[in-house]
Amino acid sequence: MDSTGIVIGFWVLSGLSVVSALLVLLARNLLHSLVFLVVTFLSMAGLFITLSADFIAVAQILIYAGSISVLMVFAVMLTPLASRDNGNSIYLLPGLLGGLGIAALVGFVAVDTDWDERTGEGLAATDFPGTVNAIGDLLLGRYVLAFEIASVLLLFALLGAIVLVHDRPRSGTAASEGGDD
Amino acid sequence: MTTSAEPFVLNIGPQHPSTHGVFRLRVVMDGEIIRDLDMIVGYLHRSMEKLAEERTYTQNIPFTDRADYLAAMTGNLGLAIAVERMTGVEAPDRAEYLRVIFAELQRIASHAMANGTLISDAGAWQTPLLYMFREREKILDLFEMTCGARLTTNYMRIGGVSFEPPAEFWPALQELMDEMPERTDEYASLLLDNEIFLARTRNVGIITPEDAINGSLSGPALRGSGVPWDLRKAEPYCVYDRFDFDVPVGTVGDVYDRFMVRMEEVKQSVRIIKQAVEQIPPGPHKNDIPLALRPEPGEIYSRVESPRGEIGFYLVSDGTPAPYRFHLRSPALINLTLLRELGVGSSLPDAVVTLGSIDIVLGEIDR
Amino acid sequence: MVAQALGAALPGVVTASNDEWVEVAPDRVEDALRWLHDSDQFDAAQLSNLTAVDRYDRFEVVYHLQSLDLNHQIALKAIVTDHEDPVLPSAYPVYKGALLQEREVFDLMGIRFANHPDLRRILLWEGFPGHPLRKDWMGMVGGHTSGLRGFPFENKEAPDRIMNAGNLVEHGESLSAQTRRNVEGAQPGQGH
Amino acid sequence: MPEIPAIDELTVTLAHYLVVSGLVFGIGIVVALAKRNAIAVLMGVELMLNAVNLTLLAFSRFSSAFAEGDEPLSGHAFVVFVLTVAAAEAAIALALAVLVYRRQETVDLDRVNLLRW
Amino acid sequence: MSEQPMRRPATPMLQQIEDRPGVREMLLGVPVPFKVFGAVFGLVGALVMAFIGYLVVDGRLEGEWYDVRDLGLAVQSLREWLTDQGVDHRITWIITGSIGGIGIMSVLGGWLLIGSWVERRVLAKFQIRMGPNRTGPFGLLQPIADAVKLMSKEIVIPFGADRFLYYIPPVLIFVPAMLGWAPIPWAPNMNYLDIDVGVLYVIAISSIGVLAVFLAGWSSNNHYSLLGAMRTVAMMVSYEIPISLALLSVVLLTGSMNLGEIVAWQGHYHVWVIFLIPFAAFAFLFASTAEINRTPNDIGEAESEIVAGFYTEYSGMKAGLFMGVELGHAILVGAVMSTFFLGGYTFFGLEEWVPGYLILATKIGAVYFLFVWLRGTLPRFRLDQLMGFAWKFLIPLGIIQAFIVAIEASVFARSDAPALITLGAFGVVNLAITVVLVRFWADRLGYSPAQHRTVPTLVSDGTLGGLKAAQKIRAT
Repeated sequence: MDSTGIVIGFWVLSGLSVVSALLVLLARNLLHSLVFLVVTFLSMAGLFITLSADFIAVAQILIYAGSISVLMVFAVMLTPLASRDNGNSIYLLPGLLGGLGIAALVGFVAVDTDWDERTGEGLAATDFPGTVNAIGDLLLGRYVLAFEIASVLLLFALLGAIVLVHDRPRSGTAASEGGDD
Repeated sequence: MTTSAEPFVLNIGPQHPSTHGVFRLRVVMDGEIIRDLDMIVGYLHRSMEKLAEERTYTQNIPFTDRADYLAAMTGNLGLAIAVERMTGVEAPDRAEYLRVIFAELQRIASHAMANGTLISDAGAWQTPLLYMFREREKILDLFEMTCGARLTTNYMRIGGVSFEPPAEFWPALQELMDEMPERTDEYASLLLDNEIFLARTRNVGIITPEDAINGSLSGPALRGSGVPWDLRKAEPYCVYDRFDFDVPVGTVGDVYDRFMVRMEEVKQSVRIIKQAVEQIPPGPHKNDIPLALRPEPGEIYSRVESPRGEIGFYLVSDGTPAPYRFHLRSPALINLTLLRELGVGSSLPDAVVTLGSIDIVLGEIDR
Repeated sequence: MVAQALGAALPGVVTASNDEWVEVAPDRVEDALRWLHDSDQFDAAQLSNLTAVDRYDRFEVVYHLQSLDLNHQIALKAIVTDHEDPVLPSAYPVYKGALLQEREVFDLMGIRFANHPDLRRILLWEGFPGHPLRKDWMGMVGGHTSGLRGFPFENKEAPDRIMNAGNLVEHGESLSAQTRRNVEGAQPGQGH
Repeated sequence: MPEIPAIDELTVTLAHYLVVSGLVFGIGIVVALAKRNAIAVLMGVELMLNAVNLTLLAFSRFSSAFAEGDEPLSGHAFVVFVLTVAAAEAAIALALAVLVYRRQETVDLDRVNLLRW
Repeated sequence: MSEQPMRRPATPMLQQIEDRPGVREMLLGVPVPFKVFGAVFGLVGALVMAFIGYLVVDGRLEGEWYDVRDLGLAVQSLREWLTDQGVDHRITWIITGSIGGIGIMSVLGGWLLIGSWVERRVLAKFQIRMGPNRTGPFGLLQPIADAVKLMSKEIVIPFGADRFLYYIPPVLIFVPAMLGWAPIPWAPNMNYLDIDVGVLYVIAISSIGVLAVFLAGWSSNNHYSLLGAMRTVAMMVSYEIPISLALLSVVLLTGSMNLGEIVAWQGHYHVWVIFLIPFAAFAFLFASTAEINRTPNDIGEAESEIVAGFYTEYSGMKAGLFMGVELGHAILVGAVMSTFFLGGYTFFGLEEWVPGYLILATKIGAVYFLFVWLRGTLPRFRLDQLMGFAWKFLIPLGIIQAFIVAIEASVFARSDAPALITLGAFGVVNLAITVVLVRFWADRLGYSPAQHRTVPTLVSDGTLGGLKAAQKIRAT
């Protein structure tokens, strides 16, 4: 038994996410498409909430809308005017074909397959009241190895990014050190 | 940190909070770093030197008000002394003392303005500025009660001063002089122990004494970099040789030293004024000079120590009541000689603070 | 004495001199300045002031040098006779302080300084007609002649008439005090 | 074949979420393949990752095909890992984009052809 | 006339200032009806307060809907009553939710208006000025006048601006400033959004504003705006990490990410977290000043360098929105600060008597006054100094602090000693560790406070001169 709010929320948010994802594809300006990408992220977070995954929703907002979009902003600003357009490349047609094919495939499978899915009471049973503790137990219990590996991955990604972008003391990095008067 | 990858041109001013007037800096910036800097002045140019050629020497005194409108007294004093040296007119003794008193009051007011705006450039949101304006207001009130004008005081005249201070001037002056030391201590407690202010001003915009001398700097900008040069002592013009005061000089030559030199000069001015108030003799405040003041054909370069430095007057006379050539050596303009060398390579906030520490007055730069 | 020393050191530089200034040959200004700047005897460390005077047929460029250590001043003059296109070697190689002063002289007086780093107008805008401090500058509407044409308050009979005789009042009782008293008398309730 | 749950009886089933995620995934593929700009390609990848997250969460909520004692919140844990990897991948990819721009003065993937024979 | 001339003000302006009536004269000048109304109002208020005190003492107020100490109870009882009337639960939720939302929104509007007035008046008092005192009593209506003025101004769109992106930021930056208020608990039952991930929610919401700032700067087609946007974005991204670390240590100590539970923990142990983890409190305060562009970290809109930063090109009510958001951010940070570190709505048992939301409002006002005080006093840092402070100082020490707090939390969970003793020991230990660490780290960074105050050397008559004299002086 879904409450009306969840149904309305699903339809609004799914429509919003799909439309803004399309606009990411269609926007001329790269920053416009970045804005639409952020809209997609936020509506995705809303969909997560309709799936009663509050922790994941907030983490989605924090990581995607908060951090990754800002990273992209920096990338756009650090690679100036040459890269402000959002043009299509020669692979447009194969891309369209592949995308449509996969979308159609997934849609067909989703509709065609006879999922044994929770409904009614079973669904109400999985209205996870608070997912934080359970996720914490999982991450530090069953998936602790993956958790550690992920942390190491993050650390090395950080170091790798620094090593990649760090330019030899050019002019202009003079002011970046300092801070101790 | 380099926030943007490609250099771009930034026009600071003519209308900008930190250019102290219609002063324009055209900087080429790479992120936060200034790659090139060009100063554009002249928005306030009134061609005083041309206009002065068709007014008599007395009529030219108001121009010196409008030139350095933050230190009108010293401007008047410079012209008056130049004309007196040219014509041999003498000023009575009381007038000399009054000149010293008002010039030093003007110095206190101007230094208060300069330091306040410097701190405002450093980012303190106007509080120290308005603290320093408190003393400046009192000094301008003294000017007003003496000669009726607060800013463009056409006070120093050839052969004396225009008015005798009224009866209530002296107690007010005494009150101000008595409270000045605690005020300066208040500023010290507000600013000089402030880590942020120190971090912003120390080792920023360093001028070596060699550059300062070779670049014709003068005034606090010269003394801040450690050169003990003060016209009040080098060639005492009024009765400055009768007073006992010191010349503060900085050690490093950075913004903080210029700031501190001004703060110390305020104390020295208070000393001078106290001595002058004690020694001032009775007598006339102005000698009677002929209306048509005709110097012998010749020329003179006479200078006094303005709050910004050496403000000099190069007068050429051809025997008529008007100067044949009237040149005002503007310290504020010439102190900007090293601005480009100071600015290029530094970051934008440092350049702003450095410009504030040089203490420009656009009326004097553009004239 | 500056003249003798300079003439002895650089023969042919000093063209004329009196006890106020030394007049040097316009093409050797830089040498004279450099010698004065380097000499221990005069130690002209600072270019205090640089300006020019228009004498209708020639320009006098005046350098006021000063020595801070020895505390004395030296006035140099360079006469540029070409009134149409005056050119003079720049003092910038010797004195950085000449940067803006020479720009100002070029702007207002029209004297070009050779090998000046950037010789542009500083106070007036590019394309301003003429150089206003020249005596023959006719840039203003309706023409403009320099100098004081007639002196309105002058009394030809008694040229030494006392100036602003009306202002003189007895000591300790200035005009401002009188006026303030009148003002406060006019509006009661003020004053304590 | 079981009919799609009708919309008028106001229920949202697993299929709805899967269709939405499929659409977003397809759009992501198109963006990732068809864009010339490296950063735009990265956007496409992020879209795909989001679609996968949606799928995982939908399954963990709706699907009752769990073994006994199996934790229905495993999907959430997977999503956490996906987010982590996405962050790392974004950092590295954008660093690469900036580096490529510094070297090649362009981020146009068609013109970055160092590996061409 | 004046027999002592020195007591006469020098100018008519000073005369006016001296003749200006003080607060006492103003109060005496209040017309009689107002006086009567005030008296009656105060009397009634005193009676009501006495009655409430009686009820509280009598203990018959627990959980009743008319318990003004906790308006959440009233809403709950209203919800139950509606459900008893057989109203559909969706309608019930909508009604109660809208009541709460309207309450929060109205409180915020009041905050914004009062806050700007308070800021201007307090700054004026700092700066020996009068401040706004013409519009209404004590200038209280000045914010409304400003708002009307801003709304009636023309909205200029700069040439070459990106129209689409130019319109988004004023709204996009306003939304998080409003949403951030949702999980703040005003009283035991009085938080609008009672979620377990409240801390994450706060951080996530605050991280959205970055994009708005950047879009504002980029779409204005102005170099000042771009510089300000880049500065602000770089600083916000850097300073989110110290904020997260500080909040993380609080979460570790209190063992919950629910803001209500954090406040309840502090109320239960009668201790504020700021006493337990002073470094976290300091880091949060400093980093939040950087996060919301307040002095001494307002380099994003540094007036003396880049005119107004990222909203230089905005005019009219758009700029007004930015300014209002700046003020609202300050108040929101005050709320978060007092919720996490200052015990929220609890005040050592006083919340039994005084409504909790009043206590929280008082704390918010105190933190806000601290912000205004800083703004009126401190100069501004430089961008590289701020970055260095964040990356070299706050983040490493924050990580160390978080580790220490984790250890302490586990100890606290296991120890059966009296809680106050354990927590007091934690506070002392943390303070000591913080002091030692800060000194050690400062020495490592090569910063020693003893090096300051170079007073200029005074030169008397003898040694005047130029370069030689300068070298002589420098030698001595």
